[in-house]
Amino acid sequence: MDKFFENLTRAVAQRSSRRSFLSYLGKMMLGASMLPLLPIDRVAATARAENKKPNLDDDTTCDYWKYCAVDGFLCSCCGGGSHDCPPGATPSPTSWVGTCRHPADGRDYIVSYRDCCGKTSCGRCLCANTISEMPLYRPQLDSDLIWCFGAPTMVYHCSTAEIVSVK
Amino acid sequence: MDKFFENLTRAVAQRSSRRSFLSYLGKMMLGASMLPLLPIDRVAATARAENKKPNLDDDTTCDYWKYCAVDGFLCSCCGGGSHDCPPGATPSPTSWVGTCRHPADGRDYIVSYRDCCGKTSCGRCLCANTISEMPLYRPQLDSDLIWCFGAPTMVYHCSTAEIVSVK
Amino acid sequence: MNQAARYASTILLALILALPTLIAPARAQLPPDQMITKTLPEPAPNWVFVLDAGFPTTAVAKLDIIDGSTRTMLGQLSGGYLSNFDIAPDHREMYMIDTYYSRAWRGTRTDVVSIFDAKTLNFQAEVEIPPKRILIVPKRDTTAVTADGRFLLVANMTPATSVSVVDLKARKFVGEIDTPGCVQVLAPGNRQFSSMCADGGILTVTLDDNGAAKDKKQGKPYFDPNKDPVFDQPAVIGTKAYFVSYHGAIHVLDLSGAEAVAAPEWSVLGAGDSGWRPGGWQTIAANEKKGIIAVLMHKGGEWTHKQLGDEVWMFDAAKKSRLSRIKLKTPAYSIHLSQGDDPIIYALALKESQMEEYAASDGKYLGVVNQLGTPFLVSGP
Amino acid sequence: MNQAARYASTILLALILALPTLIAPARAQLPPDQMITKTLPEPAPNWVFVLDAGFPTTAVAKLDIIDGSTRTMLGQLSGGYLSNFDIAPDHREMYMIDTYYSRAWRGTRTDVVSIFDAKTLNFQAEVEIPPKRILIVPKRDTTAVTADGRFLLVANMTPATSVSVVDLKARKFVGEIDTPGCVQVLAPGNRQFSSMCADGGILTVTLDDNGAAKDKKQGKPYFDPNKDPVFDQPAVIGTKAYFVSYHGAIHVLDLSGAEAVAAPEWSVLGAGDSGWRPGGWQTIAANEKKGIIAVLMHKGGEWTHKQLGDEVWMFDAAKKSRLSRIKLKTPAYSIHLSQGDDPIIYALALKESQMEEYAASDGKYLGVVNQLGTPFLVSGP
Repeated sequence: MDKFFENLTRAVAQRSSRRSFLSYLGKMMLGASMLPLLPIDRVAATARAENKKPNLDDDTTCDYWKYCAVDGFLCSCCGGGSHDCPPGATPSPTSWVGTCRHPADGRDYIVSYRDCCGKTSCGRCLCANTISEMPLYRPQLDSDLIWCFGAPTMVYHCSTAEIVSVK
Repeated sequence: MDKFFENLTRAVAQRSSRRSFLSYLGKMMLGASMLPLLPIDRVAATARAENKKPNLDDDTTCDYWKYCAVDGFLCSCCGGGSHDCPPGATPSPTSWVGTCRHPADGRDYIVSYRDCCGKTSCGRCLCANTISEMPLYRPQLDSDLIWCFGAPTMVYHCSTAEIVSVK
Repeated sequence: MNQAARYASTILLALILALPTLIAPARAQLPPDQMITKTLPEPAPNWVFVLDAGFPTTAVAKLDIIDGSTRTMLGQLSGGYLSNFDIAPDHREMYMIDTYYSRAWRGTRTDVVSIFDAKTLNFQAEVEIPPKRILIVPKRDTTAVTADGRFLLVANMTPATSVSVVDLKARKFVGEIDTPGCVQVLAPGNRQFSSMCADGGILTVTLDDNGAAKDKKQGKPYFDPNKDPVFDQPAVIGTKAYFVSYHGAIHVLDLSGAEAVAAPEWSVLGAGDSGWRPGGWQTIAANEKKGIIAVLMHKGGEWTHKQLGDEVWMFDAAKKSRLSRIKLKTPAYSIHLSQGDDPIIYALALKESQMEEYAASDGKYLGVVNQLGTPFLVSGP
Repeated sequence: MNQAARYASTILLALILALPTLIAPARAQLPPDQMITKTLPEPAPNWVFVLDAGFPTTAVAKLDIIDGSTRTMLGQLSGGYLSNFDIAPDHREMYMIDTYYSRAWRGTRTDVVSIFDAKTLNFQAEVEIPPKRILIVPKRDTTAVTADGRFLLVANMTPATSVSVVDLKARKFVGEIDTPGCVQVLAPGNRQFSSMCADGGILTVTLDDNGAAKDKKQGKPYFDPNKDPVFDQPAVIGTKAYFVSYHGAIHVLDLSGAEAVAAPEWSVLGAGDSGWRPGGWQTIAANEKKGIIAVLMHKGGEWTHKQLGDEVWMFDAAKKSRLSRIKLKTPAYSIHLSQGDDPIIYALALKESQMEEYAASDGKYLGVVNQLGTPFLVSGP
């Protein structure tokens, strides 16, 4: 399986060198919900327990429900939205992930924390929610990394939280 | 006289492009004290009136006597001294000037505020003393300029205050 | 499944975009988000541009585009070392005038005009200019765009003073014009610019259609820098430049002709105003339509010209009389007036990293935009 | 004399260096200052290196060199985007491992190792490496120098993981070694390095004399990241790496062999310590000579692993027993122990931009160094 991981990440690295990388992603047919989600499953269980009174209304605050594992400057405060990049910034095709419980419908959603890249740090609304966050040897759960792999530049601008699916 | 000014500054600009600029300065035979010092004379007169209780002991504070017109990060807090650059920084051959009264001997000294250049901002001990400071159309008295003309790079690190002569 | 497989599967997940067609909802639930990059509408009169110098480093400047009516951040532009900002008069493009070193603090210096689409904020092109632009704590008039949007002018200092001319239509540097003893660029017309000279005079340079100097006229001193220097950041509205001096004199210069023409000077200080002075960074703002001038004021002695302002004093420009004194919640370093019919006063509180807004008409506090880094300059479309 | 002449004369003055022989004192007075650039002595045991990430921009990192005995700033190194720092074992050179973009935030990415003379802090040379280094909020072990000072290792992530090898003697990049599923570089020996793997194992790579991989051995998991992950910034002293986990387990690994060897794990929590956890950024420090370990502790629940520490708990490494609890004046994010006989605890208070010092022996507060920007990492010579 190491080889598989290696091949995958190599492929990303190679595509990253081309501007057409983003268009490739539309063709990716990865059935995410069918994949076993460990260790995220396990992590999320704890995350739920710790997640205190998230809000449903204000996506410019750190306790907005989708932001349970966000780490960085909120794009909502930078001209973007909770899942939109500010003008001129590029959504990263790669991200770290978390699981947040919606306080109204009670469901757990897989949330993709995608950085907007290609501009210097927005500098507004810094959040450092660490629920389910893991060290660097588990990079997919490490929010301290610059998650701009595959974007035109590795310069970090702000962070978004995008619902991928219900769990 | 405009031509003279132009030639002088052009000469500086040309020399600046060579690393040997600093060595040239040693050969400059400008009798500063013999030149009429207007408008600095006039400015200094006011400066003296405004200068409140300078200290003689601590060159890491903004009210140290030589710093009456300093504007920037004190090199004394960055590994340098009141008239020394921190390791690895280059003294600028150019500077802005001020006149500070020594609180003990009562004399007025011409002080050359020379930036240390070639490193990013030190970031410590920011002082913004504005006595005798003039707008940009009087550049020699404008401390907001990056005074690294003639240094290897125009990147500002910190500021010093060097006694040039008694007035 | 072993650890490596789990690791691989989660990496896969990390690479997934929200593709609603692929992830069909099994039951009623929130749909997947569709990530987009936003774009901007046409600039409104109450938009405001705030330049964050990025202190203490100043290696990477940032321009905040803010809707002053709603006090929301609309977007940002990135810049370089002590960059300056301009916008095309037709609002189609924005410009950052930048200095970069190949290794941030060492290596080769490159000065460029970076051109951005004003709707998408996408970087469009760069025009390299001589690596001579004035490097200073950001000042508005170190660059300017001519009224017709054709030329962008960049003030240089090496310390010899000159102006680089960029043809924005052709997107190329076209030449350098010497301006000995005079600095900055005020460009109220299409084929001319003005610079401020050490003696208190104004140099007017007339350009030909290729951006070369056709004529230079240095007007007599308009004020005496030895007695009462004017701040070097006038409010420039249309063809008029509104200067205020260290001691509160107002000098209005009409820059439309081949030589600047001064209106009679007057003072912002009346009887009983003793001890008050203008001060800060951008100390004066004007709205020509409404005929009003705003000056940032504080109480202080000689050489307190950079002290933060506690109040904004509003004046009727024609009557030369004060309309009101507006107390600021937070002392400000720079002010600006929007150019609409109901102007807003924008006041940058540098240390608090914020911009406060007040109604120019009655001084009412309207609100604040915070977390703006080290905001030095404020301007409008 | 006209204005221009005055202007010219003052510009002349502005160009004058202090040349005592030219400006002969007419009467008793202070002599002109002689401006020099300082140099540094040999690093002392209580010197401390603080990496300022330059938040929020992070485009220009800064390394502060501080004498911990006197709490004075000795000098600084400049860096680039999220740079890391290392020092040669013989203290003759210092290294910043940098990323630069040709236009700060756009253009071409270049990764380099910048080499500085440790006495003058002058930039000496750069070695270009593949533009793949891990870009992350600074972490100590994203780079390492081998014990003999020959090779500098740079951990990469694209997100594929590998390690770039720089020959410091030849001053050139010699190759890249794949480390699939494993990241970071711990380099206690001369011809090997260790990386931490996703499953809790350690990959040991043995190098030949040219810096190429001769052997790779991935040890069995030493801990279970799913149950209790260890922080990824161990204290590495000599050939030993001291790890602490989210829940307070101490894992000491000897990295000197071809495969890592673990000592029995133990916990920093005793009876009555319930609710306390390690947390922050650099959460553990060690002094091997004195046989002591320091752990940054706070009271908090699950996933509070980045909460600032209110206390430093000192342990006898051999006895696995607590020596003392030291209350910090200001909660800290990162800690370090000096390696001398009377170790100092250095504690970075990130939000306050300062470093506090305490005696490891009795917890006595020694003083503070302030105005350090956004200090994330602390290390010693």
